[in-house]
Amino acid sequence: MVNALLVEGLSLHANGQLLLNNVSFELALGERKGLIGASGCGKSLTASAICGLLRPPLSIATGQIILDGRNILDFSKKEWRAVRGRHIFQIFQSPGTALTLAMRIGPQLIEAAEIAGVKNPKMTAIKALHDVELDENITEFFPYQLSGGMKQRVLIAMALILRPRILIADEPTTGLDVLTEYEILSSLNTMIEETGASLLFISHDLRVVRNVAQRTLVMHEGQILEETQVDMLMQSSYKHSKSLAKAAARLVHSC
Amino acid sequence: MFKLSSAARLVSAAFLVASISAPAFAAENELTVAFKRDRYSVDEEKFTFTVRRPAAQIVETAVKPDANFLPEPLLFKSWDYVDGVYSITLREGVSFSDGTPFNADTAIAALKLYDSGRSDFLQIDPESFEKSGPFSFNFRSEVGSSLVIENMTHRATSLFLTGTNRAENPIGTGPYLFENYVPNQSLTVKRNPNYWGEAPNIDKLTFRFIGDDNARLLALQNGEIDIIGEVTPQMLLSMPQDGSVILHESRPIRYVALLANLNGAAPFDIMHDYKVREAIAWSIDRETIASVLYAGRGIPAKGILPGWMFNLGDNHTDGFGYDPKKAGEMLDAAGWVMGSDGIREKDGRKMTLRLVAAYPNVSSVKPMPEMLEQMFLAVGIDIDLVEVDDSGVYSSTYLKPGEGDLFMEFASNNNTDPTYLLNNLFTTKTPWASYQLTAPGPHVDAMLEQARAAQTRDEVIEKVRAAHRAIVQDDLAAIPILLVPNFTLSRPGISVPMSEYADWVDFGQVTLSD
Amino acid sequence: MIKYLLIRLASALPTLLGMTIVAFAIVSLAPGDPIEQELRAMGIVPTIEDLNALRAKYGLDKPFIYRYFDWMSRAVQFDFGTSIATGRTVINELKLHFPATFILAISALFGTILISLALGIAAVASNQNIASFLRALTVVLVSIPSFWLALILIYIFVFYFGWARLVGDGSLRDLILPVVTLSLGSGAALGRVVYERIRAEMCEDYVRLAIAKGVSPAKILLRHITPRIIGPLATAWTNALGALLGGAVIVESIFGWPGLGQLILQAISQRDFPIIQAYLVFMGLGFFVTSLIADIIVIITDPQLRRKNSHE
Amino acid sequence: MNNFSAKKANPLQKFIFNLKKHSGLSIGIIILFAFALISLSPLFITYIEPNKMDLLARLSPPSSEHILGTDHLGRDVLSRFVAAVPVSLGAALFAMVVILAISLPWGLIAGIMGGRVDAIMMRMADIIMAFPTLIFALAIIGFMGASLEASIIGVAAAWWPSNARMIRALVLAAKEREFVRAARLAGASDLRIVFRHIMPQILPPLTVIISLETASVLLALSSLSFLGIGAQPPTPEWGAMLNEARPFFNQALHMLLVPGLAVTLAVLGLNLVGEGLRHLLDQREPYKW
Repeated sequence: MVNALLVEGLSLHANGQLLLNNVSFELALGERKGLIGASGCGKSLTASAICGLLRPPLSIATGQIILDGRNILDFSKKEWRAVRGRHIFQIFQSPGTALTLAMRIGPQLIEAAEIAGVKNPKMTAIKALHDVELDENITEFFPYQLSGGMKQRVLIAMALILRPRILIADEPTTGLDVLTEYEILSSLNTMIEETGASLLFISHDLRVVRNVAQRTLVMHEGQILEETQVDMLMQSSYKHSKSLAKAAARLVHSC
Repeated sequence: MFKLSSAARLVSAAFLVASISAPAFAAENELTVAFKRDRYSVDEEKFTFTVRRPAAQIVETAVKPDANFLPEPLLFKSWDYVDGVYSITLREGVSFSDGTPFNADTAIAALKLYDSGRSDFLQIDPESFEKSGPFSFNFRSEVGSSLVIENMTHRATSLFLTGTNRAENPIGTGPYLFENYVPNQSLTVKRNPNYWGEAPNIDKLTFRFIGDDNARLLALQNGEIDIIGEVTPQMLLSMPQDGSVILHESRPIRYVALLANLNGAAPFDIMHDYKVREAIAWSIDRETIASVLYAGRGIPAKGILPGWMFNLGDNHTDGFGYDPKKAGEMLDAAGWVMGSDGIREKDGRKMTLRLVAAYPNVSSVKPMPEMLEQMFLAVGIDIDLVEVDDSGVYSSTYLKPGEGDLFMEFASNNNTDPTYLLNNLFTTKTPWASYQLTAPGPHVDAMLEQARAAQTRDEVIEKVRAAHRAIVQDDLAAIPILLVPNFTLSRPGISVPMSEYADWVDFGQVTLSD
Repeated sequence: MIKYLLIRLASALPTLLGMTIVAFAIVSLAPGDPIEQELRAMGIVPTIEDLNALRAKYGLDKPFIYRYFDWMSRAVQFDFGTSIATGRTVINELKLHFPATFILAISALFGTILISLALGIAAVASNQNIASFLRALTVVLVSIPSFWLALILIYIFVFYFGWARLVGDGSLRDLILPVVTLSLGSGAALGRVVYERIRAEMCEDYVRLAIAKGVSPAKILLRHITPRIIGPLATAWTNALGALLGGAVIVESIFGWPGLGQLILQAISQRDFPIIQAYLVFMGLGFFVTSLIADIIVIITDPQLRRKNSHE
Repeated sequence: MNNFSAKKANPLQKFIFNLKKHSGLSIGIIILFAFALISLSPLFITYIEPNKMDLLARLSPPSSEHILGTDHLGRDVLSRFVAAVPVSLGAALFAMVVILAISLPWGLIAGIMGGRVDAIMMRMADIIMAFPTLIFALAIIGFMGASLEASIIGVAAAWWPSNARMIRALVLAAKEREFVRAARLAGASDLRIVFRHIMPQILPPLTVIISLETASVLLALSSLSFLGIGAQPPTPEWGAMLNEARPFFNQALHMLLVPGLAVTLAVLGLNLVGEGLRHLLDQREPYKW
């Protein structure tokens, strides 16, 4: 298996406080992997660190993130820009605010298509919308005219256009109803299948992770506890892993 | 609009250059004179106000003041006053700049204008004009005044050609012609080629209006203007001493004095006591003030009218020296004893005097108020200093309601009528209602009434002399400080023929030596 | 849009009316008799009857309410009476002085916008050290009083180098120093606003997405951030016009620039009531119009507002 | 495991740490502290009486006798500068107190009552805000006659409406917070909500506003004094000192520099403190691109 991404000994500080402690994991080409943990355990921080989106006072203390054999933490701003979008892309947990409010959907997608360097940006954008089962006339809409689920699908369409080698999805279904959640996840699956990207799927909800990935990382208080099969989590020796699995089971049961 | 006007200026400048370069013309000499305020008004009804300094180059008066401030002939060749009737003989061979001859008809028409104005300054009976020849006529004063000719020396009484628009194109007999006027910015006049009198030295005069005192001085230092017509003591203090700015002065004429509130209600009643007024008069170090301010050109004053004026003489008043000890004793005698904080008090009341500075504005005397404050503090008088840069506020907020103990004024008898100043400032019947509180009382009223009713000039002067002594010595309604010349400043190479009265400084007769 | 404008105008009517009352009252209730002052300054001896006649002529003898309604009924026809000091109509006086102030204020506004954008964007875009320096510079520039700055500029450029004139003739070359004086301070103040605005936007999620997409900084600024901040900035800039008009009073007096500032300072010292009243009303109106323009820009740049207004 | 839970720093250490991080704020505090010290210094140091004239030593440059030189009347510039600290800063602070005394209740009442009361109160504020502030202050001074008191009143009259608007905006934001709503639903009285819930919330941003507004008020007051319609001579006040210095700037630059720098530094101090506080309150950091 070839590594698409290798994270080694990543530690993160803010104001003298250690937030990520020696995080290491790898993601193979075309692999889909979950990253679960309780809220505030450092999942989103890990994602931000990989995408170079940390802002002060957060800073990386030690470790490396290897992409294509190069440590991206050493990258200049320009090199980062070349990597983002086409190599690594992230969709965020807050679709409501992630899209630029003052821009129509069309130009925002076309902008992505231009970055991806496709021949016909407009057609590519429309095709991507179709792929996530959205009508093409929403290119004329502003974000405020769309529902939360539609916005998240626009983000997935954006990922489709960019065709990143690694996609990080950070809680893409948070705050959405179950039906919409299902639609989003299937769009995401479509996207991964079509582009063959590696996926790091971040969630606090094992139930959701199960829909997209077989293996998952378990994070607790800034540390990776283990990497395991999603289905094996119930049998984990870590009590935090177990409680995550139990919470998911209870939710399923109550439905 | 703004761009348009500058474009127009450019075009006219181009034409000017073209017209000059065509014939072999002697270089035009031009002069730019800066004044504080634009007093040129275009309101026809207010035309008595229009002929201020700049416009005075276009229109002339009937008579002008001579060195002794007596009227001397200008457009009037001679005059006579007998039993209430004035007989006038006009100068012949004079014409208005549009060619209209100046004669008895046009002169009468011009003088009659002064009755159609709101303010009947000359007090001529308009029905009394009687033409007695092509260049002579008679008239009466409607109030029986013998001082009508004296009042005609005021530049506000210039004679216009009637029947034209005086606002937009004033036509007079003067040495200059109206050329251009930009309100609040500049007024330009050019030489009248057909002037009846001695031709002026300067071909073109531009009067610039620059409100800010410092900007006027800086502009002169920077070579942007040639002459400053209105000079303040601050400007003289800060004037460079390297010869780059030249000071021109007249004889001392303006007085700086403290008018005392003689009729004020509490708390402004301290000045009722003559001893307090005298103590104040003795506590002013006039020599020091004179040496520091006005470039050392002012002189310690014994009165508010200079001795040379009307041949009044210096000896009818004694003046006050500088003797803080004597001042202190006088205050002690008046019951004002020194308190522990260095301020005198009487019956539990602190000796705090409000000094309102100044008429016409504080910049005309600054920084004298601060200097006086220190001098008064030295004899135990606390000064509440109010500086006013607005003669309207000065008179309506402080003077008229009597809200002050001492009022600093910088003014002069800018008129050849010897009773003019004293009558307006120190009588209970003053037409300037604000000045009720400085009137010493009926005895001074009577003196000035007699002076104005006197039928010979000598008699007038005699009464004025007595009234003046009463005001500045015996009653101390005015505590004199300095007598100051009239100043102008110029760049080097300019000689300005000065006059004691600012309106009579003749900028057309300026000589250029470079 | 037109409907919105009409609503906006109608809702502003009480404010405008209140403004005229305030403008009229401030001046009319002030002490100081312009007539007497004028006569005294001329050395003219009026009788009581003369004074009363002049007061009646300028309507100064009537009660306040009567004078207000009389004044308003003429003011709506742009007749603000006659200047007591000069005898020209007030409208004429304003026309005479307005162009100079207009040019000064507009140039200063232009300078302000340029300086604020330059300082703000440079502070956002450059590296840590330059950014701290620029922000320090901004705070210092904001703190320098304009009149002091003017004097220092005069000292340097008029006296030391002799590059500029002090009392010009109102040509464009004489505009440079006053405009620099006016726009440095307000440009810095607004540079701070620009900086804060962009910074605030840079904390937003949509910027994070744009970065994740790989969009270049210039494009993020132009395409994503600009439409969001242009409305608030337009409001700040037009509000700055008010400050510039206030500052113009000081700067015009120092540089002898023949504008409305000179007119109003002189009018205050001469108690020239009609001028002061009209000046206040015009400043208020000018301010009102500029804030209206700002509102329109805000609506045009905010799709949500634009839609709301076009559908209403 | 324990090493990543925060070590509890004591408050003083934390404050000093914050000051180091916010160098602008600390410089601002140092400047204001220095002005406070200077204004108190006459209690310990004997200065030359600020109004005492030495007419023979007019316009003299800095020397051992007159450390900052003398002015056009031979008064000591240093002692006038020192004597002006409580006057200039005091006037600005007093004006700010007046502004707050009007705008705080105005903004609070308008924000809390809402509806018609709010509309009417804001309309009234708008009327005054329709005039450029300095021009409105000028008009008020024209009404009252030039004096320091008149300029304070003029500035306060022109400045309160915008402050009232800002305070109202703060109140509205605070009112929407969950716990204020909860308190309201729980039947707490308006007065209690104001003092227990709203005031504590708006106080920090209000501090920022006060600091920045005091800076602009100080600038306005010194501008008016400079125009000769604020503090009246011989009162030592920086703007008035600059007004007096103007004619002499070619001969005695020190007369111009001392009060000018004083105003600039004081305004700078206030601005730095205001800006610094704002940054302390808003800890959000922008994304790096």
